[in-house]
Amino acid sequence: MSNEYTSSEMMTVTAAKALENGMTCFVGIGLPSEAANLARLTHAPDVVLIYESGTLQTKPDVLPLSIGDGELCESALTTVSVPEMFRYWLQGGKIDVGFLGTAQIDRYCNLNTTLIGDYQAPKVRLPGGGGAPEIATCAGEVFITLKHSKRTFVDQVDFITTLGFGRDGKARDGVPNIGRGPTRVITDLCVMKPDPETRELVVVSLHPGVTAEQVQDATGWEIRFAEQLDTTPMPSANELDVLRDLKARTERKHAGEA
Amino acid sequence: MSNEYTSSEMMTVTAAKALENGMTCFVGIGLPSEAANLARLTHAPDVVLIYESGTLQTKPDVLPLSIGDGELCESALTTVSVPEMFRYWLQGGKIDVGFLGTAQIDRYCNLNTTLIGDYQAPKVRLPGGGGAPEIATCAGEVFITLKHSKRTFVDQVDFITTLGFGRDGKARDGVPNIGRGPTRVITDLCVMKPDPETRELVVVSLHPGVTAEQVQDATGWEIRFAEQLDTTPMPSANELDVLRDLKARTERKHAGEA
Amino acid sequence: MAEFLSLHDAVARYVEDGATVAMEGFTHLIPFAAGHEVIRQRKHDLTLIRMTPDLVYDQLIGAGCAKKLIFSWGGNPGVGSLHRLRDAVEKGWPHKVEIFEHSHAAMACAFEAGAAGLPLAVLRGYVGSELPSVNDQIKYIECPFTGERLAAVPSVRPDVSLVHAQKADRKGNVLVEGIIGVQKEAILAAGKSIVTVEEIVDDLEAGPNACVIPGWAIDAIAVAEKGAYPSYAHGYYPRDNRFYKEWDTIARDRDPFQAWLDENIYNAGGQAQ
Amino acid sequence: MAEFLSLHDAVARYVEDGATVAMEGFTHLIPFAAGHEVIRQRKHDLTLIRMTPDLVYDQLIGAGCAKKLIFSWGGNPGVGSLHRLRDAVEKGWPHKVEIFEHSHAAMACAFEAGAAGLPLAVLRGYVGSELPSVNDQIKYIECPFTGERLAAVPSVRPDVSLVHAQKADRKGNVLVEGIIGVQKEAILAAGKSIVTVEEIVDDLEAGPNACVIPGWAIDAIAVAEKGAYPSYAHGYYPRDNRFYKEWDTIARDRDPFQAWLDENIYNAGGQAQ
Repeated sequence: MSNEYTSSEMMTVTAAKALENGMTCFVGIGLPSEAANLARLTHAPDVVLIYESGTLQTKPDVLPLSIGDGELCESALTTVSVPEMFRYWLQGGKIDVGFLGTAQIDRYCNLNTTLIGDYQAPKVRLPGGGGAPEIATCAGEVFITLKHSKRTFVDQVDFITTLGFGRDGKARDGVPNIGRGPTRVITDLCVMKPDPETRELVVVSLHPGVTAEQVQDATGWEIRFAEQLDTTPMPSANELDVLRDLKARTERKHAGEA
Repeated sequence: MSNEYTSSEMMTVTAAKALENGMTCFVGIGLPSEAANLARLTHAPDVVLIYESGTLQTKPDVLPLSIGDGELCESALTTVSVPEMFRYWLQGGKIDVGFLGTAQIDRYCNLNTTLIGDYQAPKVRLPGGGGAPEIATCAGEVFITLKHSKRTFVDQVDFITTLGFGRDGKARDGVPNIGRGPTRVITDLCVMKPDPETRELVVVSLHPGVTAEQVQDATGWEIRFAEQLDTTPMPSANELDVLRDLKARTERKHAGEA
Repeated sequence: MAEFLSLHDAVARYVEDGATVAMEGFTHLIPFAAGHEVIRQRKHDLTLIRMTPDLVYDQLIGAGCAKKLIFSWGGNPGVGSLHRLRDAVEKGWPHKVEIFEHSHAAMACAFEAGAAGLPLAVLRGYVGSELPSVNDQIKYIECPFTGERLAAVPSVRPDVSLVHAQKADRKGNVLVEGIIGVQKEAILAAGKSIVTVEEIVDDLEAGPNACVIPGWAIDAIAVAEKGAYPSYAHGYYPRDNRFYKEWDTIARDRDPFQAWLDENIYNAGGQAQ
Repeated sequence: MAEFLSLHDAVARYVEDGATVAMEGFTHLIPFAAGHEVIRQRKHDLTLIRMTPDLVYDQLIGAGCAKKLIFSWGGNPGVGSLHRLRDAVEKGWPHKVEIFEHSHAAMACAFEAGAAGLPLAVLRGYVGSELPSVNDQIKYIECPFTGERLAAVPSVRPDVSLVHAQKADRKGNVLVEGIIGVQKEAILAAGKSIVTVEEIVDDLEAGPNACVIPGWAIDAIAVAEKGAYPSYAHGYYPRDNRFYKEWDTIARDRDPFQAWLDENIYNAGGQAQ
């Protein structure tokens, strides 16, 4: 068993630990999917994974490349139509946590997956909102995971695709029937949570070996650190083994298909 | 083979003939169901029968007692949820003809299945609207079948549960996305159609042996007769045989269940 | 997460006096055993919601459990009247029941909207009908794109829903098969839900798009064999059409109805006859 | 009533230049063969609707078929960008494409509302998102019961929808199984519909509540073996994830994309590679 791990592995394991056994989780593709399946294969065997393709309570053996790989349906309890998924299961309030990635995030946890630049004349056109805008408002709470860099952690997102707490941190105040919003952000450097009052992101734990300076250097605004700044627990050997197995199975599967 | 038939049989056979092969028909329980299934077993093998219980394209071997007998599901192409039935199939405009019975009907084909007397203090409480209010407005057209009597054919229905053409015959005028409404009414005495201008019911054919006086005596208003008053074709021996077989099978089935 | 309870305990825990209750099952899978348990526990002042009250609500209304009824077709299918419902509405026996009357389309959409977490359902409905004049729960919205006037009704959001299904697995996942009505919607729209099932199995053996409701979306599961009788359970037993016809005689007058209640509910164990 | 046609004839008859077209299939059962036929017949000025444009619309847009795009997530799933879509939006090549951008929830509800014959869909959506500031198709209604402000979007009502399914029977009834997406809604919402299938069978062998679309609700059925490739058909063949990755290279620049189009569409027979 190895004690060494990459910062990506640290991020995935930490994101996985955020999920508690028995939670219902609406899973975004990519990093969130990797973390959610790792949780299911380690400490949270009864976590319920739901993908927007309509697959309810799915248990894929390998990570899906798309949100609707066959594996998701074959291992699901049942598969419903996409309108039903968004109407009954998400908007209907059956989701404890939405797990999202993003291209840009700002200090108030607003997410941009739409574009860089101006909407009418974009510098870079990104894929768009997909399920995220309503996952972020209808799920009980939201976890976000992405790699830390000045390109992704920006002072002001170019476009609010998906609401965190708005440009002023107050956009959820007084809105009826809205979820709590982002409650933690997990990167390859640290874990952040919104300040309970101002909703501004605060670093609450640094991953082992990471300095506050490194986090500040990778963040596009002057980021706050909690007074009691923890060190994120290291991945266990078992967590790393399970993650590596999962990724290896996934690689083999996706490379082998023709 | 017999040349004799009852007035009920005459009504059912005539109602059945109104359905053309290939039509999609949203079927009310009771007389409409009997007529629609007779059509399917005689001249219209590909008539598509749809019941509000969600059974699409059903081919029951015996007549259902309720709108959701097991027979309907077992012989259906597929069975959908009741919200889907009303939203996608009826409101979505997939139904050519709605086939309805009623407790009361007036000269403008308005139907009352709600109550006799006053709503707040009813003399007789009837079952209510069920699927009829929207069948009558969303289906392409509506056929109505019921027994002819002064109790059922009234000058003014006590309550408009289901729209024919309104108290003045003009209630469909200018309404967007509405079906043509009732196009024929079939009783044990005659066939009626709404006047193309005024929408008032006009007797267009008398069943063999029935006089205009008999129809007037069984109608609660001064009913109009077409200038060219036809005689309804008699049931064929085959139609009567098929109908009697169907009813006998149905009797045996329903009596035998415990 | 669904808890396996006895029907007695499930009803005792989740059905409160004064609650808004939906018992669904469109002709098929009507939750008679659950309804009888509600009568047996003498729950009262209930607001009862059901598209087709059927015999089960005739029994609840006759037994005095109901304060209000929200419905869209209140007959004995293929037979005639629900005499206990009529006696309550026409003569106030055993007490007056306030009714909120809809069309099937509106009720179906209201269940759908309830499951979808919306406060209202929108439909092209009630055109020319006089129902809106006697039910102030029917309102209108204007489409902001076309200007069309569309009917709106409040979504159905019961405090508790009771439905019957064919089977549950050991994790509490439930399969509903055949005429599925608004059962899924009733469960998802409700604050709490009780599902009675014919049996508990190891494997639901359901197709990929079957109507399966996950255990974590259900509060209590109770085994009730023949729990839908005299309605039916597709794959288990047929509808007892004969009993539906006999009910016309039983329920027509108050005394035989009372005798039936005593014999079949109050003095009967815990399982529907 | 569904007519059995060749894919060529179905597209020639029902897909008109300038039409509003939905090709659906959520990751699964994407109608690639049908899309390729539309390109081959050089249809143009189309308004293309699809929740996830995916490779199929990247190809149509790159080939110059599209005038407008209505969508909610325009990436190559798990891989990255749709380069042809980006080239059209960012640089106007081969010509400018106007985009109307939604969330998945809104698009799903808009398909549902289209199937339901309504002019609008109502949802609790877009709260705090800036999408409504760039898409004037997003409006609001007020709930007449609660006063809550809810988002409204126009329903999807395409002139023609194209979907792929596993199989049809000889009467033209179609079974869709697995991830069913918004296929049923796309068909029912459309003025005309074309369904490509893997095969025609005697018996669909479908469960009682399977997603079966009756032949009379479909206009044309065309057999297209591997018609969803490189996406997949549950029970027939898997998704070619490798091709999805390769597409990133093929589509990144205009010349290799043109070469791919020539080889695989214009100079290829009638069946998707």
